[in-house]
Amino acid sequence: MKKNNIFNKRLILIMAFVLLAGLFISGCSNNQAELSELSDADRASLVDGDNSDKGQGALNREIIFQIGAIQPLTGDGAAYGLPVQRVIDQAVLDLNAKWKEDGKKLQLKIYHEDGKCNGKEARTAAENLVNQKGVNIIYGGMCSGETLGIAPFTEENNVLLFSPLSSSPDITNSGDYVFRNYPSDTAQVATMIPFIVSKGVKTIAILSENTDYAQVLRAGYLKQLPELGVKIVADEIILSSAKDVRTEILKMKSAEPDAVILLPQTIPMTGVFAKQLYESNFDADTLFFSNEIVGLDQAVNEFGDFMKGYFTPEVAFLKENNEFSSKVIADTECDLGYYCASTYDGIFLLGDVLELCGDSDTDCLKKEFDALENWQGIMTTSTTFDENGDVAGDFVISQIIAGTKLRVN
Amino acid sequence: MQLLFNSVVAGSIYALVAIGFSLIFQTNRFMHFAHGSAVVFSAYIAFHFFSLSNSLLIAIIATLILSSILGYLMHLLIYYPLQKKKSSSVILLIASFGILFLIDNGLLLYFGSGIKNINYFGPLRGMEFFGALITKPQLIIVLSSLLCLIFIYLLMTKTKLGRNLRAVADNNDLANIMGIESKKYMALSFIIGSVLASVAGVLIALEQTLSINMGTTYMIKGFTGAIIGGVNSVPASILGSYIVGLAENFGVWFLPSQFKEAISFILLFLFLLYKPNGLFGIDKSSRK
Amino acid sequence: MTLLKIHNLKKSFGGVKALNGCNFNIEKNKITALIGPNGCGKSTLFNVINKLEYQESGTITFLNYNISKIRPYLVSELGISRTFQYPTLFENLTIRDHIEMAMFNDDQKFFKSFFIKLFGLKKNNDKKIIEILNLVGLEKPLNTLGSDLSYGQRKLLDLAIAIAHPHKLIMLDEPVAGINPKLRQKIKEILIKLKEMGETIIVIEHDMNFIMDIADHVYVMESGQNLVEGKPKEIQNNKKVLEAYLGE
Amino acid sequence: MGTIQKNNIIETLKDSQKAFWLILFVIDIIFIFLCLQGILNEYFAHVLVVINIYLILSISLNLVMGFTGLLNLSHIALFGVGAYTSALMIMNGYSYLLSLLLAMLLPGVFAVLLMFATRKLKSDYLMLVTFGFSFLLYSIFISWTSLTRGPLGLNNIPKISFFDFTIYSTNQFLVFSTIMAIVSIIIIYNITKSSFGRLLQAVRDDEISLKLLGKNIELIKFKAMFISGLFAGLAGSLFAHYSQYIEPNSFWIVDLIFLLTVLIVGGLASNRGAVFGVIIIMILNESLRLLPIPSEILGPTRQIIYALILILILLYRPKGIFGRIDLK
Repeated sequence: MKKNNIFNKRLILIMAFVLLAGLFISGCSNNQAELSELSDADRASLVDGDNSDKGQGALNREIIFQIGAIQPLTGDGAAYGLPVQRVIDQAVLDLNAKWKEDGKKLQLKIYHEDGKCNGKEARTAAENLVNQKGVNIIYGGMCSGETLGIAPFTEENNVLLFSPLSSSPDITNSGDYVFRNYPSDTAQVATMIPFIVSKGVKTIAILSENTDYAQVLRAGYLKQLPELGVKIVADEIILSSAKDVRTEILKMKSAEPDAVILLPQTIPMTGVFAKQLYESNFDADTLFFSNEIVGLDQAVNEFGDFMKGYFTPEVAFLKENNEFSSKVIADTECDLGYYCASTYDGIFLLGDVLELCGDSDTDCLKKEFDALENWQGIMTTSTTFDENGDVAGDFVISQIIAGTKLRVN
Repeated sequence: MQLLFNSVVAGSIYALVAIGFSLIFQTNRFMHFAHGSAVVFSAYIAFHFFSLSNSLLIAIIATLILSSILGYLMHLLIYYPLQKKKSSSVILLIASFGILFLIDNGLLLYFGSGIKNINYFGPLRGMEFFGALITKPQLIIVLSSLLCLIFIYLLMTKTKLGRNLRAVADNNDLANIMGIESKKYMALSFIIGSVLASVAGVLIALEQTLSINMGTTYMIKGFTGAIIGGVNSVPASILGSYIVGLAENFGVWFLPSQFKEAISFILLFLFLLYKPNGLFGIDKSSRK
Repeated sequence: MTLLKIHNLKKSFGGVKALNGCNFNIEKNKITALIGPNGCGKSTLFNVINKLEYQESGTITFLNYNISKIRPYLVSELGISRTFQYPTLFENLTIRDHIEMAMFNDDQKFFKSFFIKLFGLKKNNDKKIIEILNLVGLEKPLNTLGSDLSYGQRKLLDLAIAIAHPHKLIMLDEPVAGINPKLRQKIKEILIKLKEMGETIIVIEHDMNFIMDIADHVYVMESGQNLVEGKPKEIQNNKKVLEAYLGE
Repeated sequence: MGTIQKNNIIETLKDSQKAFWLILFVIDIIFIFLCLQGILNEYFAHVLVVINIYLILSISLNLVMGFTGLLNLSHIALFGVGAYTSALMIMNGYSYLLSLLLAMLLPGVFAVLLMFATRKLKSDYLMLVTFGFSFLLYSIFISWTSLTRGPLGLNNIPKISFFDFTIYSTNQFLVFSTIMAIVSIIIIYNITKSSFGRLLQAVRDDEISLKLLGKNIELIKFKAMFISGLFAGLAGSLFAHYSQYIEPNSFWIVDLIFLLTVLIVGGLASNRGAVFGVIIIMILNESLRLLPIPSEILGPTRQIIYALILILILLYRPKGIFGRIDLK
């Protein structure tokens, strides 16, 4: 009897496996059927109904555009992914409402996938979105790792990859179907360096978080500052999981720098840096320059009193005190500052381009993206893509005094 | 001098985590990896109750109660059934990974990933103290953790309960034969471990901003401290944690700072190879 | 001709002096018995010879090799095989595996054993295995697992392994402890048969009449030292032995 | 009557290991054929390639952990060493075959060094040391920015090309990786069934009595670790050239847990278990994507479901599906 029941147990398990595999295969195949029928109808309507308002009524059926979104919903990157997800959902709702208002029979459908801030996971998610759900546009790769993980795949299948968040310079040359509406970090360094030099700083210390965004900025400063006669006296790199940086700050303080550049990536790290710098009693005239802090407003009201006198760059084309954008940020509790705006507007930018090209012909989409000339967003001023898909953007520097931001240049 | 003080502060938090880890390791003979998330859980609970009631006392009491319940449930629902089936330490390790996933993602769902920060003390400059800068929360950390360490030490050595706990730790089957109900004491080790983790959690919440994934970092630091000191005895893992604090801070002073994590692990690696029982640990046949 | 010579062996665990300068000469083709009260260092002596534990001082020479400081597996390669008081077998391996591993040592050569398996050149030596099992009187199918054997059968398999392993000396650690009389008699016959086949055997045992029947030479030990040695009959009524054994 | 017939058909399926491998091989070939014909789209090819890569990893870890009883948690770090070595070598112009060779040898040597350092430790402590070793390699991956570009990772890793034939599309890579996986299974299957494999299991069951049979235990352990290191390197190189982008955090805790889960669910000390474990966990992961979960709680809920399933399996089937032994 004993031999038999072990065997039955194993038999049940094998049956379960077959069932699971069946679910897995059937689950996918029905998506495919629905997809193929959509693309030809979609093409027909677009040829004649080319964005004239009511369309010649050739097809009064609504056209549904599909895009996929990949962002880190769990793990370390969740601090970005979850707010971004909320902003995307809000933007899709607003876009669909706007289209309904203008009488256009268009609708945007979005599939979310978890990239876990890891190239391998993002790649599998992208494969699922493109091949199973038939999506031709991927909005995402919020972590640079995700975008770089997806890029080889999207390049091969010429799927459009549009990322509002990842900043690593590697993305610039990772393919011509890759676009991002976040200015690459070199622009930020280029704006800050003349400003730092103008403040007559001779010796400087750099405190940076060991993540892709912060390390790129650090590399920029390390290369360009010595050329302008500014000596780097301390260079401390902090792992993003560290919570206690007092010893590194002590090391910097003992080098008596005229100024400190601090390069945190996330708001928690901004808090750690600012708080512990403040507690280390740097002498009054030391200047503090920070990088474009993700979610500057949130950081200011959270750690404002620790960040007295910080000079922080901001992306220039953020529309000033526009009550609409503050409403959006409030609804979605998006604490990522400029990122909320770029994600929100990215959806609308996609909406405009989709109206022209539909969501299956990525070459047309690519052409439209390149052709964009300072596109006016709702929360961002003008966006134009240069030849390798980056956005030229300049930064404006403001100083934080008594908890509020004052424009400086 | 400031270096020394920084190490002591860091060491005290690691010590709280390390004792919990080594207590659980002794009585249950496996690496309780979800201990880190017990720290994170209690930090978030402290934040939650603090933002509700705005009084630190209520927050602390709530955290202690809830984290001991968490510890007990972890043991009762998952570890004890596994131990009853005599499953090996690898299976228990994977179960602890499973719990780590559960707690981290549960917190992520409930609290979202926004910024949590108990601004209890507001901005304050470091106070001069023998030439070293100390802030009030740091002082509280050191004092309260020393208090806990002494309390635990007394509990373990002086009380009957402590004696039984050590008996179960030393030889589970023998303890059973002598009438000590090992299940109760194993559960107790989880509860005490989790309460210690919650003390660490509250202290971290006071002093720093919270993030979901800091659990693993503290787990690894506590784990290193416990191993270096000697995972078999509680006082040894306390000293081990302070050594980790010292090694990290002094190491960073001399080496480039991004190797901070690597330093503590090179230390762990060397200790495990040449002194697997740790500096003060008693020989628990780690060698064949 | 002495096969194994032990001279002034000392070994202590912490304060306890397990072996306190004992000397033995084991003659070839003889059964030498080793008796003494519990804790007099018998098993420790075996462990030291097998290098499971290393002695503090004293020398052990086997076939004029000095084996005081060598690795355990070299001791057994020289030709000393041993059984255990409580045999621990390979729970998940079959009887055939146990014997084959004892017989051949070429399975350590990775490539050779890999290609033998790959091209199926494995020669079938069941015949030899069955021969040894019959010698020991263990009638069990060759593919029974170690975990499915009773205590008595494990003892017999342990003995079979010791015999199968190419050896010049067999050390038996209480071969008949906890064995029913019928099996005990069978083991006695086996040992006598082995002696006739030219084997040299050292036996540790408490059962006096078992020793008396088969031993050619007897050493009596007490708290790590030689007490007395001689023919079994001389030992039987020796005053000191009775006192050490029965007197307490 | 019916049940008896059913029983003996399935009895042959259960008893003869060959039947399992035959059926698996047939299913595999059908899937590949479907992918190549384009009936199943590239997503399946991708999933199959990932299964192949992790399959090589899991059977090589099973060789050490299941058969030889060494609780080695450093396998994922060796996988990383293989990936980084292969990527860096190719990016500096070496031929693929040379870099593959080194990408296999280096982890093998690391494994042996690790084994040499821990030869005296008992299983629990061996687990701790190998876990420490993994973290050490992870912090080297992330901190040695001059070599591995730290958190930026290495991107644009060229595809595999040897004798002027480049493996371009995912389908081609699928065929290549399947061949590699099948060759690895054959090799490791034969090792475990050979007399050397029997020795490995003896080391797991009772080292002392094996020592007394004149076997050099340490040499056997070194050989076992070296072989498993080789295959970890092979898997690493395949992974690097397939995904063309590697970063430190895909060689750390999350993947370590995945590997351990695969072995425990599949069953230790059985090659069928390791292979079956990878397939079932990968399908579980992918089918979680099909569950209709509202998008805002999508990420965390999937992880919670995965963790719950993992714990349930541990509670009710600790030996795994094909497992024969329970690690002491």
